[in-house]
Amino acid sequence: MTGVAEPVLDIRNLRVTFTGGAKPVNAVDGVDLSIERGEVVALLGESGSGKSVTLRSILRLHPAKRTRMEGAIHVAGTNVMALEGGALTDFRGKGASMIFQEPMLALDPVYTLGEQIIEAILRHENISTSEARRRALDWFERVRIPSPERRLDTYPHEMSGGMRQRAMIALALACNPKLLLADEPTTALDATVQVQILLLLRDLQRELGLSMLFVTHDIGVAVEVADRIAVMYAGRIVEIGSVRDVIRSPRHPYTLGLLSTRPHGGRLSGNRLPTIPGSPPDLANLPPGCAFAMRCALAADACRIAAPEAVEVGPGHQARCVRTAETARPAGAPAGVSA
Amino acid sequence: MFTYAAKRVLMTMPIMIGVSLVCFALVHLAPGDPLISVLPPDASQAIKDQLMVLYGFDRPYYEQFLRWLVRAVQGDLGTSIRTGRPVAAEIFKAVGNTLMIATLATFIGFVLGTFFGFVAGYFRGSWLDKLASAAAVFGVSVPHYWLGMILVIVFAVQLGWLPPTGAGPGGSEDWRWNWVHVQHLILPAVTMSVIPMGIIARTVRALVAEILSQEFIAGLRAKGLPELGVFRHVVKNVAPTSLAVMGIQLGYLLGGSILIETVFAWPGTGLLLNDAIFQRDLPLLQGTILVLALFFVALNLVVDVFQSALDPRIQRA
Amino acid sequence: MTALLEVRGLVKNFPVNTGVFGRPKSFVSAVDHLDFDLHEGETLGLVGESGCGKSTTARLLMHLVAPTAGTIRFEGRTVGTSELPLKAFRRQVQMVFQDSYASLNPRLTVAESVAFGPLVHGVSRDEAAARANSLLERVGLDPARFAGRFTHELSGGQRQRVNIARALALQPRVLILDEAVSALDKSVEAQVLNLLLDLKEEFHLTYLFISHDLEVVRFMAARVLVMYLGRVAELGATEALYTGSRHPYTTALLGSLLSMDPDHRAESAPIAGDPPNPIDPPAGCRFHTRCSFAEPVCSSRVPVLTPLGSAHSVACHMSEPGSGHGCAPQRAA
Amino acid sequence: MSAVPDGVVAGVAIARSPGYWVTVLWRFSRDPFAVVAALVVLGLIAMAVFAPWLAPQDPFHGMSLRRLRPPGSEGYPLGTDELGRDMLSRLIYGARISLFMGIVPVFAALAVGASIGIVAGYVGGWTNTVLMRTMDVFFAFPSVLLAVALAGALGPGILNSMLALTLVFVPPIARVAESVTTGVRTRDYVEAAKASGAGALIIIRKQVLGNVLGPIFVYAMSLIAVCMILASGLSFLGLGVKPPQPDWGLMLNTLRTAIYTQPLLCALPGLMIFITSISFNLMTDGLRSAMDIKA
Repeated sequence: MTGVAEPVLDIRNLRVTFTGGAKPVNAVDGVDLSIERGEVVALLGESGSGKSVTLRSILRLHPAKRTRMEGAIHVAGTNVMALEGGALTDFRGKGASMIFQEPMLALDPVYTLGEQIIEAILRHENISTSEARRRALDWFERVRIPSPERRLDTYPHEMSGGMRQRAMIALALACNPKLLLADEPTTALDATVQVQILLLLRDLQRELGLSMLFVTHDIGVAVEVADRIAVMYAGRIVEIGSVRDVIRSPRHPYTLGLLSTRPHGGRLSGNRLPTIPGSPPDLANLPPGCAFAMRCALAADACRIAAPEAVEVGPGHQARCVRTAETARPAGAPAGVSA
Repeated sequence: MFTYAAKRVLMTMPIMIGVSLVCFALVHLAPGDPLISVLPPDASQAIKDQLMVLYGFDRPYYEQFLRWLVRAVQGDLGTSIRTGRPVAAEIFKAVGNTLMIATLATFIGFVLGTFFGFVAGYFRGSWLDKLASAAAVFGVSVPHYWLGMILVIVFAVQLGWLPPTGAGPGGSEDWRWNWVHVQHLILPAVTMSVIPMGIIARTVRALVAEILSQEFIAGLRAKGLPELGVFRHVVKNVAPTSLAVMGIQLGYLLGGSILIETVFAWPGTGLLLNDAIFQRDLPLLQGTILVLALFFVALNLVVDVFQSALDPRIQRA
Repeated sequence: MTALLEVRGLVKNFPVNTGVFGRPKSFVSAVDHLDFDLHEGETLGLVGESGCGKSTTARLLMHLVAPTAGTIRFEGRTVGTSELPLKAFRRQVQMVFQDSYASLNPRLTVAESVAFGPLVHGVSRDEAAARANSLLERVGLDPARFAGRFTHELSGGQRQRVNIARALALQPRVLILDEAVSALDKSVEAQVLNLLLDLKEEFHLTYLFISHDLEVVRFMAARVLVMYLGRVAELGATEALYTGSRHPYTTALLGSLLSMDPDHRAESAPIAGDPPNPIDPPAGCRFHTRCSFAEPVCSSRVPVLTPLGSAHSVACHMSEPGSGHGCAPQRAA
Repeated sequence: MSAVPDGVVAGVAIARSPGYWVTVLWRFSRDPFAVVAALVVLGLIAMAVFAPWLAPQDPFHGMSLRRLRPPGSEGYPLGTDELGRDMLSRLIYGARISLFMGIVPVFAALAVGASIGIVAGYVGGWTNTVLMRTMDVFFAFPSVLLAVALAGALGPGILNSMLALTLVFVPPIARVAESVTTGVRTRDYVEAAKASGAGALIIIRKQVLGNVLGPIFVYAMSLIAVCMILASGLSFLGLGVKPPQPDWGLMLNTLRTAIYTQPLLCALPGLMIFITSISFNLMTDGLRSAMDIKA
């Protein structure tokens, strides 16, 4: 036993390149991230920012032939990049497991939910089928599925969206994984159902002391579940810090922009939303410097030459920006955003 | 489930009636005198008229059709002009013979086809895919009657391993399940199997590739299933459609056996059809086509109901 | 304000599950007795969860699906009759679809898609092309670069701009925006919302803004109509409704909004369960199965849309005088 | 994809992207199997067209003294048939009727079937039910059976068997056309076109056809191989081409008696049918994957 607790997840300089197309696509471009035991980190970003790719890398779900992965990933001491064959499949579902965005697509349509959960349990535990079924039923009760006994024998398409996602959560937790990965688990759900699932995840997380990496594009969702938020843009984490720091005093111009473009509250007549101009860069054709520079009002020459290093802007709060001095509050209106 | 089957049966009724109508009309498309094959060229008009009345050819078409239909429903397909025997009995015997090679051919085709299909779908883009796909393209491209001839040349004429034609000693009248007879099955069945092999291989390849690209495959891997476990799921997803294709292929072989049976002189429905056409034996022609088409319709129905029972996604209300 | 578009008693049932003899056994009750007015120059928000009939309403208004019952009047003339033939109506009312990719023909260039409407209405080829180019310019797409492109070469935001240009090509007075920004990233969504505000001013447009996102509706709309399982739950001026909702469903929907404040996270879910299946919806008030105030009357009688003030009405037994619900006000003497 | 300037509209120089079919052709050209197959098909068609110039001898003139010479005989590189006619010349001339009978019925069926299917798919409702249930009746016959039955009923001959084959291929093409059209009809862009006030004919012409003709055409192309095999099969049975016309299927039939004496000779006409049908199949496969732009 060492004094310092080992992080549950430790990612060092992860790079993921998809080589299947005409040009290699740099989906993840040097990500460092660690999650402590019992901690929830939200990976926040828009489509194409590399957040889901990062998440799937942890289970090595990308097709090996068309993907180049570099860097180091450790989950509770296990070197994930070195796992092969049976060791890799042992790790998946047990070391780390995953909740998908669309349970309708992520569950096999021709097997019942019970069969799919029992299959996962039997894969990792040496117990009888009836024991596994009891365990599955127990998980159905814990994710608060009404009449769980009956629901175990239904097919995915026979359930409503919220119930399917609960079943997906039961499946992911069935083998007591050390790390839970969630890929936009509430995006496909209605607002009234989304809250229920978020609360369920938070309760289970507290109860079981889960460590969780939660990918989302919705800041509100991230605020609701996370201890820390990591903001991704064009394959890099541009800002990371506690929820309070990132939401109340964002220091990267992209985070600032993202927070202010959200319509909230009513609109006074004639008001327009602040926007980030332009659109995200082409991942097959990234500029040499900061990928956000071409949309950034604060961009200087230095931004376009080399990718900025992470700057410590507070305790545990970092931003990959050379102009963090300018983004510090209380400078009135948030900078880096054109109205 | 039962409602679904009942609904399907009901939906099939108009098709069956349409099929009967087509079978009936088909024969009346035929130019020339329907009695040409039984009458001597110098037959008197009186005899001609007498026979016309006997076979019912003198009545209006709709009446002929209705009479024919009513009798067909009762299992009476008329009398063969050429042999004078009941058409139903002739067809019954021939259907049995055709069913024998068609079933064997479908089985061989299904086994090989699913194998090639899975290999090609799993290793899409690799040389294994190219090889398996080549086998599939061969299956759907080769003129099977020609392939039959080639096989006869190689295995019967050159190597002398298998008999070239026929159904063995005593023909189909004296069929036994022994090697002397069974070896007559091999060449026709293998020849016939290339078409279902090709079609099933192509279908399975496309299905496997499509299923492997779905998100739930990532879901299965994420929960730690090894490739063999994932494969089991792929099989269960592919099964309903590929079994349905197999069933329909059996129907195609039954109806399309004429070319193979001609090459191998196999005494099945195809040979019967061939005789009926060239001897202008209209009742026999009509009856054979009707039985084969209705068989195909019924088979489609069974396949459909079976598929819906197998696939939980299909609404069975 | 005059009502530009009046919707009265709109009903749409989709048959499902035909029986043995082809008779439908059950219906999806997608829209059930919908009444509302759209006033000239306003933005009316239409909110609700999946399956509440928002998109069906949009398609009914455009007559893309035939209503089971009900009438739609434009400037007092009944649509689809000799008073106002469909083609003339569709020149006045246009629609932007949610799926920006599926709503553009993959075989046509951007300019061809935009020019299609004017050509159909007899505008000359040159005039239509010129109109397409100027609209593309107006929605922020340089025609020199974009007019000759195909759908798959554009980003989601660019495609939705093309769809907006296409809808404007007939110079309509009303635009139905069916989840027009829902599929876009937040930063792009803001750009498109601003564009919609600018266009409304410039072309004096009236919007029916359909969305599941309450924040966006609050930003865009002056009045909001809340739908639940095909029926109107509540209708009112945006701020009045957002701050003083009277229907338990509206309250629950607003309560499901995430706080954005790390110190005030959600404590409990405002309502449990998923929206019920619109096939065979609950009898009486369709919300009673999820409502914590439900009483026997709620499951037996359909609540009437009751006016509460000048511009606020609600379909709830608790607000309907003499409805028999314990919380209902007494009937006025 | 490079943008090429494509003129000026309303004072704006428009950069136009290469169209769909240009892209398809470019993708097709990168598939070696498909390109080789397409070249073989072109070669066969050229052979049929230029048969009189290519054939070394008269395909109808036979010498009973030189019957059934094996391939490689002097003056007869591919031997002679059962009536002593030059095989090479007959195979070259055979391409004319064989290709004609393999291709023309499919195109005739394409015209009829696509019209039926597109109308049924776009109009829907009762029109669809009546048209498609009628097609189902013909679909209830296995294709070989229907072709043989029709050809048998109509009597042997090129015209009759082509008519029979056309009738065989109308229902499957109509079915594919109907399902593709139904799929396109419910797409949002067709709804948008309706919402702009366009009538059915304009929508079919401008919005639907461009998206359905491609898949229907590719499906019809894939039927050419089937039609080749069926047409030759009919001739092989004696229901198609009548002697002494040179046709591969008929040659296969008449040479059957020589199976024991000259097996190689008998195999030649079938080989031609095989080469033609596999080339059409590979070409169609290539075209289909070239049109699947998403991949």
